[in-house]
Amino acid sequence: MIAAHLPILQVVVPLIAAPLSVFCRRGSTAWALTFGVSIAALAISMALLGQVLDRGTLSYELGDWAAPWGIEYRVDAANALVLLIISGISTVVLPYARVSIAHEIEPHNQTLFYTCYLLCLTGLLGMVITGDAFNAFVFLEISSLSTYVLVAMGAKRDRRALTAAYTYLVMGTIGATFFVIGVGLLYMMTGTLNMADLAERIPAIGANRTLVVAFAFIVTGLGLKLALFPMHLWLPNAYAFAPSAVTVFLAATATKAAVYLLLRFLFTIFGTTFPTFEPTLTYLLLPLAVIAMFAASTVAIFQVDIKRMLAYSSIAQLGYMVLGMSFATVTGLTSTILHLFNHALMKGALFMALGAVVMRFGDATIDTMRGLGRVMPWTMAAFVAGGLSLIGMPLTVGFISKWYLVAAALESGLWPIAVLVVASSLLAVIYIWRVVEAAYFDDPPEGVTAGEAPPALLIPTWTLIGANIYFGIDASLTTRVAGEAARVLLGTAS
Amino acid sequence: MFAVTMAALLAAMILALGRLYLGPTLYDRVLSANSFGTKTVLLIGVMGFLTGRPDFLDISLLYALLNFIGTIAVLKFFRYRTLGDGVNPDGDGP
Amino acid sequence: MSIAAVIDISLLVFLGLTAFAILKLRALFAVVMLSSVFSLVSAALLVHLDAVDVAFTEAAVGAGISTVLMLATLALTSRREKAPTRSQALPLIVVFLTGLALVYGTLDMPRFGDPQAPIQVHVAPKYIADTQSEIGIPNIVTAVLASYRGFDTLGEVTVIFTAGIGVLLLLAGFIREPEGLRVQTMDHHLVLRVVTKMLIGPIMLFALYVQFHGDFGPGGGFQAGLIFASAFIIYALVFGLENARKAVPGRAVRLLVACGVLLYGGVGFVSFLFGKNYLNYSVLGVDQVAGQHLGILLVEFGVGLTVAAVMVSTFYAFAGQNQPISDEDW
Amino acid sequence: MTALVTDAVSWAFLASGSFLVVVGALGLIRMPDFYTRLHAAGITDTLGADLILMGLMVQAGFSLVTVKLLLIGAFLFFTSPTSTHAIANAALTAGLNPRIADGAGAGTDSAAPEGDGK
Amino acid sequence: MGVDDILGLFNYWMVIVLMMIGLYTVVSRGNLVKKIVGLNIFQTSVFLLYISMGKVTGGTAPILTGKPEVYSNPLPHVLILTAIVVGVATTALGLALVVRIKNAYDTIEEDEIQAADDEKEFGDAAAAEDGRR
Repeated sequence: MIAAHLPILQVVVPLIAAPLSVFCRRGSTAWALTFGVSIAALAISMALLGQVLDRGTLSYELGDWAAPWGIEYRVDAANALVLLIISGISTVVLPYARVSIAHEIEPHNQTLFYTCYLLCLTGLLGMVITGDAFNAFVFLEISSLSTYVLVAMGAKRDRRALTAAYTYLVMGTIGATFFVIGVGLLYMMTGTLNMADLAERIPAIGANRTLVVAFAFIVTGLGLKLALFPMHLWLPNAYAFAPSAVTVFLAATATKAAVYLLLRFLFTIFGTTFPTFEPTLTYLLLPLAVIAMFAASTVAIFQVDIKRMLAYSSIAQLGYMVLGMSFATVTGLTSTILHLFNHALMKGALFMALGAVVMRFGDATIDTMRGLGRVMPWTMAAFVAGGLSLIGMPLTVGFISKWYLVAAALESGLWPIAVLVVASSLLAVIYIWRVVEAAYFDDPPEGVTAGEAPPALLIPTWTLIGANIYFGIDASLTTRVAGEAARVLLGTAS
Repeated sequence: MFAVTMAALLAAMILALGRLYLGPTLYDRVLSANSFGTKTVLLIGVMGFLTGRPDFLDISLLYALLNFIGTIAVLKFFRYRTLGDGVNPDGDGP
Repeated sequence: MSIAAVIDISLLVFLGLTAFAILKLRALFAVVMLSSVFSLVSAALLVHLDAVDVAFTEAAVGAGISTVLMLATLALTSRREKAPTRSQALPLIVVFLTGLALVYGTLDMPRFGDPQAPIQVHVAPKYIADTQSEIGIPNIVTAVLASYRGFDTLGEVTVIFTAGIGVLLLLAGFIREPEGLRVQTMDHHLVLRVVTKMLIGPIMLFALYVQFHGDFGPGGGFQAGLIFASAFIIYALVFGLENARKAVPGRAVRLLVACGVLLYGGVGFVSFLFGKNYLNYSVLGVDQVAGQHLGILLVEFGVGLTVAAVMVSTFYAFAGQNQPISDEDW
Repeated sequence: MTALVTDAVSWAFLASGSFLVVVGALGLIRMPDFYTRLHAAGITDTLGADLILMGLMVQAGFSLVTVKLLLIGAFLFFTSPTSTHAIANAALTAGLNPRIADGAGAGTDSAAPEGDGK
Repeated sequence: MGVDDILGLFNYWMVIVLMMIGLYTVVSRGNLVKKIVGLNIFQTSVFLLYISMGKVTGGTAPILTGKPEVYSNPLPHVLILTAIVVGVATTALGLALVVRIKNAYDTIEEDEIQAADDEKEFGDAAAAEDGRR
């Protein structure tokens, strides 16, 4: 009986747990509730992935009202994978967060912090799983509002977290409102909000100026939400000044959900036959992605604060995803969806390692990292492993996504793009090497005794690194799901 | 007939808005915002009758009740510089 | 040019004037007053566009909550805005291009009020035709809000819950008792105290009327919650925050915020027990219509509870700041 | 026949009510000093509103709508004078003195705390 | 573009003008409270776009009166009731952040905050906010 209600349980379990956590007296009980719910969400998303792989697209009508009238949940290979990423990362982050948050947040705020964390998890899961355009906006807002508060919680360590949260709020709300205008114009021309229904009715209307403007507004709105190159100004400060555990969770999941939503709108709702689909992808998204890869990587090289450096590297990695998407081929989409998964593992591990450094020294600038190879050997080893994966060394997940991206570029005959992808990986080598050199070849400032991070931080970091390497070697599961998702999105499903 | 009343109310609202924009002292602004609210109560009431669905008077009933909250909040804001129970920094009690 | 068109255009011009004045005026206090006027006029326009529930909500928000919150913020920050120093060229270009794109988009739109527009033909007719038979309440907006698209409203309650928790997280740590002399403000305003004491009763009664009348006329959980919270805000303004805290302690409000969302989510879970999909109210009653009635009533009550609790706790958080204000800000 | 009478009566109420509202608004603009504007605003709040509501009540006859109109009238009857009183009290305690003679009076508009001109 | 076309679309054009005034206030002004008010105007005008989409000439409010009548479309009203809640939530959070920024920086003007940050950037790095309290 439960198996039939899995899609709604995925969102409602964390949603109900959020108000329940307000009743918890101490932070630790709130953490226990959050961790239990996160494990349940992971189990549900695994079961959903299983059901999708053998039964194809699932559909769940809320309140038993038929599709275009009521709200409908549609789960296919694409969002099943993203659901797995979000709940998986959340389950790994929580044991890490218990120690890191106890260190960085005032005790009386911790209970409500976990409530906000649960709401962010609910928003992300709800946004990814829904099959209704306006419902996606509502859950997009739930995740955004809780993210603004989570980022602002970093104010105990550095007051700039407040201005970072404020800028993120203003730009995020403008992005969300652009998205609503786009959905409104779509609704005006088709009369329906259900994504599958939209996908049928839009081609029927043909070339229509209102639909073209709706397309532009949705792409701009979601571009702002996923920090596409010219609209990325809010991301570096938000990731740098947020509490470490929050940065880990956001870097690994928040922008991924926005990338998924963009994929869903571009490929399922508008479809490749939409008049402005081809020109936008080749003349707008492709160049922006390439600029993002190079500009963000070069800026990352000159950053003092390592967290900001990794934030800029995230913008570059998002450029890879958008690049894969802009080829509009099965391999291109597979590389994008693969990179969603792999990037979550890479960035999660890197930011966790940095969180351990921040917990020990208060900040993570380049001179704090000096001589860290000896002071915190395990943490730095994890950082190096994550860095290698970011560069795309063989035997790591980074290599798999780079491989598919280059393959997609060559397949579409754009060999200069393939060269650019490899070139930008070299930039990644430079900014990773900068940290490695400071950590292993400089001696630590005097008076700094060897003091490894507590196991509660190390174990989750090394699980992510382990996953990095495992999925680097045996990538059959991820590539199969990503390939299936790409085919579903392109409508050439089996 | 309702249209005539509508026109009169709209004209009155324009004049009230003028005073709100020109108002030299802040109390002029508070006064014009308050009278603007009362006129909206009447406008929505007459509009309900104009469109033949008079049972929308709940909204004007709402405004009749809540309109003076804004006024009280503004006055407390200027008199005591806080909406809570804060003490006046320069200590001149009420 | 019928009367309706004249009213439409004049109210829209009104809004344009107010918005332009808000942009130009640098006195923050006047901007707050103008923004409350802006919501007044937009409520009137919404009534004229037949959106009665939305006008009700806009009026309750504009008159009650947003003015008071902005004033509470102004009480803690400076009153004048500095002249803009950066060049205004780039924002102007960006805004102008967006506006141009939107106008370009309107060219193929169905004309205003066109009965054959796609949205009047595709999904909406079923709501208008089947509400009486399937759900049995006159107010179609409440029927669609609570039942057909009930999950959207659960998302809405979660959004207002997030805002409540967020404001508590951000400001709760900064609430402090006013140091030194405890000034009982507004205690000499005899007229105000008498009238407020007289009006709080009817305001709360009106809130309950709006809550349970939501099925038949304009109204519903969200509007009722706002009006209920306005009654408490008026009491706190006139009789002092301390008495308001004695009446409704902050801790209790914080728990009430959670109860509303739990009630709404819980109603959904009940339909699991009967094997139906989430938020299917037909199982609650003896037949479908009775079940829908009960479901909508419970759900609207959950919304009202959460909204009232969030607004009261937000007002406590803002009004309880008591930051000493340096004079040059003033 | 009675329909004609009620229409005529309600039309009379509405016309006088709206005339008074416009007069009040004009007064709000033309009056020289804050306190005189209080009087002008008072006209619209009290008589202007009541006449228009009376006109609507006559039009609505004996129904729930008339009860609502009575309630609106009652609440306006309580809230308008209170807010006018509150504004006047606040203005007076803040030092805005009414202008006694033409130009000779001490507290003209300028004396009050500057109401944030543009 | 016949007269009825212009008349038919005038409502939308006025709403677009409102949207752009709101967006301009958010983008160009430096005062944090003014930005929130601008955001409010921008969102309210999007609500007006949705509602004026649903209006049918000669239609009445979507509340059944038993008599056969033309009703305006109820769906945009439902969407906007949710969107107004989102607007209120964003305003409340934005204002709470403005209050916290005022506590931390003692100003709510963007350029003054930027100056304080730059000066601190090159000054000592840490000095967390509660050092000030």
